[in-house]
Amino acid sequence: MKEHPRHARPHITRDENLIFERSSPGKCGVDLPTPDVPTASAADLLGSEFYRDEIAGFPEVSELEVIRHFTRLSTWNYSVDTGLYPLGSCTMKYNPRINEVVARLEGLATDHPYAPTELTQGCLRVLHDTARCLAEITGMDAVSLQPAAGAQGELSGILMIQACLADRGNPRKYILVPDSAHGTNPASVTTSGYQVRNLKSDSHGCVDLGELELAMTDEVAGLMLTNPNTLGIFEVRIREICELVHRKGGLVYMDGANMNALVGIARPADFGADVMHLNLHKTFTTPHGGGGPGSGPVAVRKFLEPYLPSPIVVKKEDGSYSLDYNRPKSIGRVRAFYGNFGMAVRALAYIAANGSEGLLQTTQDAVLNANYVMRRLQDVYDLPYNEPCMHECVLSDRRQAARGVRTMDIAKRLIDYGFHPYTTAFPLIVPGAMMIEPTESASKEELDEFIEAMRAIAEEVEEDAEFVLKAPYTTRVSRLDEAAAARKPVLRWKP
Amino acid sequence: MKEHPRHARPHITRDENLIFERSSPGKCGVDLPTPDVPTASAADLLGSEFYRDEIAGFPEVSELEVIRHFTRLSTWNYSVDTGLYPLGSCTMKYNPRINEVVARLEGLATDHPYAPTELTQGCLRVLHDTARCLAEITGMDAVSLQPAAGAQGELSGILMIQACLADRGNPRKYILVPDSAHGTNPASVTTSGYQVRNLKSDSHGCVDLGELELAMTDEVAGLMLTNPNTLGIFEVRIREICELVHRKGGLVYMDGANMNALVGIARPADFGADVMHLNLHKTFTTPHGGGGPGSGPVAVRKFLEPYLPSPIVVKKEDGSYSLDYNRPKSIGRVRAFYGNFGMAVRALAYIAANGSEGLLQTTQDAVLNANYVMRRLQDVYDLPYNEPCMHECVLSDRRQAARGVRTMDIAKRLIDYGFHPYTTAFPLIVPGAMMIEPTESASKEELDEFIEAMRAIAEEVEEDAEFVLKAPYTTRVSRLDEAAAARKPVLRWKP
Amino acid sequence: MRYLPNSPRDREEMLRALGRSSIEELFSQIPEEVRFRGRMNLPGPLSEQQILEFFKEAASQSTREYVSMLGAGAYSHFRPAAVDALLSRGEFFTAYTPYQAELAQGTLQAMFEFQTLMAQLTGMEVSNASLYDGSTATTEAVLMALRLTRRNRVIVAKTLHPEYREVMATYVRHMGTEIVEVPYTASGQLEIRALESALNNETAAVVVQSPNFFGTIERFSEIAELTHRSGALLVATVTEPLSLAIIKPPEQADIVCGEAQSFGVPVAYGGPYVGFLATREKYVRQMPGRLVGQTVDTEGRRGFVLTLVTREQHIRREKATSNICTNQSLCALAATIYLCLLGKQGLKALAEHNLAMAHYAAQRLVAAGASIPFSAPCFNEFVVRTPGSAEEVLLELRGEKILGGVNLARFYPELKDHLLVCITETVSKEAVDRMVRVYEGFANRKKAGVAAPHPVGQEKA
Amino acid sequence: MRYLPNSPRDREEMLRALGRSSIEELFSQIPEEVRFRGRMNLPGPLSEQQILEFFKEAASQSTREYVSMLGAGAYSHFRPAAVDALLSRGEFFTAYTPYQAELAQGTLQAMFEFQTLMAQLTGMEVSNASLYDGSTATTEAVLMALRLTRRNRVIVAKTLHPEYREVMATYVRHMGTEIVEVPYTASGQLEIRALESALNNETAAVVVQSPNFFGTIERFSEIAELTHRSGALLVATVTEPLSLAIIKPPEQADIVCGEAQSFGVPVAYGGPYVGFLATREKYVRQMPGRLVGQTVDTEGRRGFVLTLVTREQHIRREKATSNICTNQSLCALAATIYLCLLGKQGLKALAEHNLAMAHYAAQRLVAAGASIPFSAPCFNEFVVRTPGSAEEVLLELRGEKILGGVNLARFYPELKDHLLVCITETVSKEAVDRMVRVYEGFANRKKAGVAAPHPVGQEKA
Ligand SMILES: Cc1ncc(COP(=O)(O)O)c(C=O)c1O
Ligand SMILES: Cc1ncc(COP(=O)(O)O)c(C=O)c1O
Repeated sequence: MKEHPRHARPHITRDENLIFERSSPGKCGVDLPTPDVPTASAADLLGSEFYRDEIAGFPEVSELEVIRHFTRLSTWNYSVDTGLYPLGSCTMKYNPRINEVVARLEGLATDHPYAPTELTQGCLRVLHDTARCLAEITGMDAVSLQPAAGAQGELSGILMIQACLADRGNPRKYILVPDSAHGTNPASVTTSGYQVRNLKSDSHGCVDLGELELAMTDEVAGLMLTNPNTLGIFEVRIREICELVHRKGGLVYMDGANMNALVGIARPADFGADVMHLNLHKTFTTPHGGGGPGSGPVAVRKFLEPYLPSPIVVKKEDGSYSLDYNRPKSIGRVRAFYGNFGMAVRALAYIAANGSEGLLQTTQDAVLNANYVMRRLQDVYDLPYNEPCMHECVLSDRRQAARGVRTMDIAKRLIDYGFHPYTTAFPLIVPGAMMIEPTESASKEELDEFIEAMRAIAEEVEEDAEFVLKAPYTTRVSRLDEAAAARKPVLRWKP
Repeated sequence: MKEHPRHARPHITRDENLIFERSSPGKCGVDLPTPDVPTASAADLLGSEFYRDEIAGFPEVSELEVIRHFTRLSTWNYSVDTGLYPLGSCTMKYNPRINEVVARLEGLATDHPYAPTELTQGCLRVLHDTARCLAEITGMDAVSLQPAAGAQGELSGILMIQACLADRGNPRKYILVPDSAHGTNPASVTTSGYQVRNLKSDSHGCVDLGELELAMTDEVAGLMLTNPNTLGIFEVRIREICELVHRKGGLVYMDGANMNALVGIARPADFGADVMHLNLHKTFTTPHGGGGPGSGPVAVRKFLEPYLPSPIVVKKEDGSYSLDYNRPKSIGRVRAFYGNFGMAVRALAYIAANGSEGLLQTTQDAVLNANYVMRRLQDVYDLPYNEPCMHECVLSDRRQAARGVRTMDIAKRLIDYGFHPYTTAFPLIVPGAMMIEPTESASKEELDEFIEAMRAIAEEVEEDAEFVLKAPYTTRVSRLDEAAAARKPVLRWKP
Repeated sequence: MRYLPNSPRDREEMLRALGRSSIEELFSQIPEEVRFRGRMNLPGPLSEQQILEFFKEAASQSTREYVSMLGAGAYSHFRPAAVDALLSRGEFFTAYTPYQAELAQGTLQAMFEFQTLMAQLTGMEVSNASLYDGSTATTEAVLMALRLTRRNRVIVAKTLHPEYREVMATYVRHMGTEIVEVPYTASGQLEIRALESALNNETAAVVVQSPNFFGTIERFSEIAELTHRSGALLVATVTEPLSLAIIKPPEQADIVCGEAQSFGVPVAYGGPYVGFLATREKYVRQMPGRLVGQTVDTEGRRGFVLTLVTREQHIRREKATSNICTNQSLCALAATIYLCLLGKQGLKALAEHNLAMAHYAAQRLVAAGASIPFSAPCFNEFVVRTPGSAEEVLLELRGEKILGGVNLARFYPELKDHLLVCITETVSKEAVDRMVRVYEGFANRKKAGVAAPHPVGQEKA
Repeated sequence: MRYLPNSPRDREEMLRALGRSSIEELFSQIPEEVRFRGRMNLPGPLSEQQILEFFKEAASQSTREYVSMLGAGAYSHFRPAAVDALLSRGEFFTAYTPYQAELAQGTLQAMFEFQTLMAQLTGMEVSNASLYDGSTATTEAVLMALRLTRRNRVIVAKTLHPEYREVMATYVRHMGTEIVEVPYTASGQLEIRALESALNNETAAVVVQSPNFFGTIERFSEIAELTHRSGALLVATVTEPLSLAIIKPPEQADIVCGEAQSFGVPVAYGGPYVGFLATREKYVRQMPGRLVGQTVDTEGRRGFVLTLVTREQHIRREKATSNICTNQSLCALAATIYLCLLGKQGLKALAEHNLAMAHYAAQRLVAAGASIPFSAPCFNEFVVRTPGSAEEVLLELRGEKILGGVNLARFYPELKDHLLVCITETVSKEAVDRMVRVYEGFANRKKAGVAAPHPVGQEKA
């Protein structure tokens, strides 16, 4: 094994079995008071038909063991708090600590969704203000915070297009999705009942207007577009694209996952998008939580407002807030209650911390960082689309693949240098993609370290490709066998 | 390097320089609002005589970098949350999470010490109740929570002895301190103005009554005793010892650092101690914090109450609480305000969580664990005093020393097995001491792993002593040169 | 700006390295006509202190001084301090979805434990790693049943949470799926005869919640038998999974899904929560959502990875089993920590506590002159018929700082003057007794034929 | 009991391994006459929920609804959320003193940074890693000066925090150390002439606080010159170290010590806080408390260790420079995090904010008819003479939910009707204006010769 890279050193961690393997009968991590009411036994109250005596296999451990268990587990995770997390399309930016504090305030964290609205004005105000801010940022007219994540925002948006076109007479059959799109785009289209028509990108990685012209028939309900697209490239002909779709009676859905490139710079409503979602867990600093909870608000132009999921928060003339359920054209509910409220609290705190100037500076830093990385790596890694990038850049493993080293191998070796890998899974139009999104939360210092690591790995590939193929070397488990996991799935512990 | 031991595996950590080395001009981790009052410039208000323009060398970093800096640093620490921490005499037990919550409640965490007592009844009540509980546990009559840690409790206690004996006519000159005592004992005696007279232990590691009889002259103010002593052995002749000291006109100070062995089992006041301190950061679960804050309440019998540090919290007839400053015989203040209040909150929460039964069970578990370790290791490590132990046991490196491996080397090797070492520094009466205090917070499972590790190291010493001498192998820094650090001290960063 | 780690000097150096003279140049490809040149009308910039003040003010306009007897899919349970202490570790809450397994063993192992715990609780063989919430989990279960049976008709108990039914309707509308609702009986349970006659060989799924929206426990044996006899799948929804600690799980079902918010996730005005979906092993390849599986590394050490990813959108795109990507991982972690803390004994004791409290409250209410319309056993939630107008009872309870329940007329017009009351361990006996006194007042006035006095200083709800 | 990780079965197995049949046997060596066989009269056992309820009740009997203008050695400053988030990492708060350096590099590097920051702030060469609090730090500085000079006489400014003077008296009483107090002038500063005449060649130390207890800033040049001329050491105490961001540090002093609570440590009814002690390199071997030093590992990598431990009790025992062992490490860590967050610019801006607010308040008070007795410049704290009885002013302010200051008569009988008022960034302009209106009322009534009305529902302080 080669010497450890400069910025990362292994250190002891405690091993830890599954919690079930720590269990021992009679232990418990809580003590409960005996209820101060006359109690009949549960077995009697429920009767033998319903009464369950025990949950077989359930763990029995003390509070301390729970603390140790999850503390130990946590130390095997990489996180934004640990270092640069340049996962393309994921916008892994800093999650401010004050957000966590305000989201946990008694009142905000404890109000019940069915408490009388007169008594929950604080929560309603947060929902209302957050929606208003997002409308301002996107240029849209109305926002629903109900969708639980980006994919659900997509579904809601497509369902609104469907409802609107149905009202206009014909919901049509297809949605166009560029071949560079994120996987949720086609999946959401299917879920909505539309069929996907793939749209091939042009040689700049952008929408091919000619193709679009051809594809945009009167069976097509609209275009689902990501801008900047998943290559990090701004669709410079966006106005024309939207106009074309509109002219053909379609609507434009914009996947707003990449809004970190646009906040304060360009507003989707201004360039023709009709409906879009935002990922509060990307652009607006709500923590990703190891895979959620997120929040995927949908924003729409005025004419789509009647179709928003129900209910919506309204501000009454007297300045108070309430919930409007009387929305006959609404697509209905996409989930219970009003959305991932706790994420709205955090997003609003983030927006307010920055103000307009702060958000603009943030976007500028994000774009500057991505361009810096792209330009400083393009001599050692292939740059398939040599365009100025926005918030992220996409390189490829073309040169290294010649030596048998693929994007995933380089990613794994990056781990040994102390960095989380970039995104390897897409965009599909770039074989062996290396999708790098530093976000504004990377300092130049950290980027230089990252660039240095990437360059060092490129050298390693030249010198000893075999070595790179077996990375990582410095983690408590070495490369894991994903194929074996899928072949004979073990999805739970058994005694 | 040998294979990694079973319970510990190294994993990548990010390196991190000093915060000063991360600094770059113009960055800042806070944004402050401009004051909404008409402002004169600070330079004008203060004048050039007083005005400071900048703090040279001060860091300039963003909030994110602060989070990353200290998160990374933290991952290089071992802690109770990570695993067994069997440091003898330190009582590294579990720090309950609810304690941290209640200590941070607005009101408790924010009241000012000079706010009117009518308005701070909550804080006063916590101080009062904590003191009352500690009196109940020790059997003493009165308690002051003012001392900031054990050592200051010792000093306060000795000063009370001095004041009391002075009132009786002669403060006397010496305090007897057994040779097994913790370092703070003699140091506190000196600080109080007394001189230390060392008392040799007998062959059982206990106070030698004959020696005591001889030493306890009329120049001696009293005996400073730890029970169980630092070998973990209960002074079985404690009654006689105290009676002897009393008969000779002296008083008995008890170092209560080892109360984790006695709570619910024996009360110092009942066996003759006149004054003692407690370490809330040992016995009563306030977190050790990497070296404090602690809290070292002093508890006294009735006749010493007038000498307690001033002020004390009193409960008035109407049930309200106030501070009594009118204490003419008090030794005075030992620190500003009323002590480490936040630690009292935590200790009270711990006591209330357990109740009498819980505390007794806790003591029993602590003693059971220590005996279990002692008995399962005594065949491979020397047991200098083969007595039943209380909450800790003391082994020695005698057998391993023959191969050139000392207690500190074994301790360092233990790190590679994923455990924090035991205490190596004392008691001085055991050369090469290995002082092991598992506390009640070790499960049998974890103790078995620890015992297995200790036994494995004993084998390693036999097979390859050289190898053990260079441990640890799995930490991000290998053994550090303490001698060099002391020779030419570098105590701060310089540009 | 305090969150940004680049200094002005850093920015200059980077621009220089890019051969650019201003940051504007980096945006020059964007056509001017779509550039936004204004100042966004947003709050801020605010200092941290100001942010705290703003949200403290908002938090004060809340029901935090009230005792809540509201349930209906969102349950107030005490959250042990250890839950938040562990969730707040940056390694957990600031990590991404565990795509790079070697750097995410913490999240992965915890999710594997979550899957195991949910399988144990529900009596199913496998569970996924979370879905958005109970409503979408139920909907996904239905979609899964449609795929598995290739049928297009769903029978739903009217006692399934009304908002869950709405969500399901939104998702299936475009498919022309027929949804048939089955009414409830006087016991507050599913009307078995109605189910029987509704079932046919077009039916893909029968969806039954238990404890149902009225808090009553359903009899699954007969339901399952009928369902399976017609070749449909039985979907059991659970909104109060604490019940599973003392109530037999619907093992006869094919899919058990629902909401796990009760397990250490705050009520938080409706979200984020944590949906779950558990099923039989044979259906695993039609499951929606992420799955964590056990595997080995190159040296044979146990480790965990995301698995069966070919079901998912990032691989299968338009053919995926669901469009879900980001799920509710941190909430699932909260549930995992919570369940480990309570464990076998604690969860049972807590469930018994809830049952005892709710039972006590129901008994006292009856004694006070209210009536309990449904006769089947309940867990911690039950329906009460108010002695007098439900609105007025609620209003007077509000005067007592009690949120006295959900007015069922909102969802079931036929249940005018019925409240859905939930009593968990966060409601003290003293509060129950105070509630009962209000009912007594109404009952007495009703007997005496007097109208309720209008509570002072309270407007009508 | 939820904290205990051993199950009944574990206990049995361990007893069996020990050849014991009951746990009682493990205590058999303890003579029966000293065994406690009773049940301790203690609260509990309480569930976590009950503990929370108990302390919430206590917390409600507090001044949390009040604006505090109290300082006097304990300062209310806003604490950025990052401070507690980082302190709450178990690796920090549940670790012991870093005796095993290889497993404690986190704590050690942070302490090294603390030492550096305090040295930079105070203008000294070295700082230790914390002491209990400002009062004991000042006392330890005096003890250090006594050792260094081998003299036994200390001159103390009367404007040193009164409780610090009390602590010093407690510690030196037995040594027969003469303590001479030097009065203050009409400017609120040390009376230099009195110092001059008090100084002699027996004097070990001169102790001066700045900003002093009245909030006024001391002139150190002359004090230092006089002090050093007589061979004594100058000890400068700082209780509000935020002042050092815009006020020149007492570089002329030999020891700068005090309290760093202002830096991210909560007011918490007086503790835990964090004492500090900085000095010149040449005195380092007489310093009390822990020191962290830089060193290298066997492969030359930088690392940190506790160093110069031969000064300390665990090595030197009765000859140690202090008896201190456990210090205030976590509070020092809080200060380190806080100072890194604010940094060079933030700390300065905050100090300027405090200065501006206090200056504004003082000006407005004068305009309202109060007087400011001391003429020297202040930082965020100043003395005001109340127009009427100080008790009554405070009481009326309490009616406004304002804690209006510390009544100085308590410590300085000559300063009847004088309040020590502290205005930090936690006090809004609105609150200051409200305070001023109360003063105006008193001033007007005084002019008109009317007594203050007794505020309703308030007893006298
Ligand atoms: C471009 C793009 N679109 C959509 C999504 C889906 O968002 P979510 O994961 O919140 O459902 C993502 C992120 O995963 C994305 O990167
Ligand atoms: C036996 C004994 N006495 C006294 C002390 C001193 O207590 P503290 O560190 O709280 O000053 C300790 C702990 O360090 C100890 O173990």
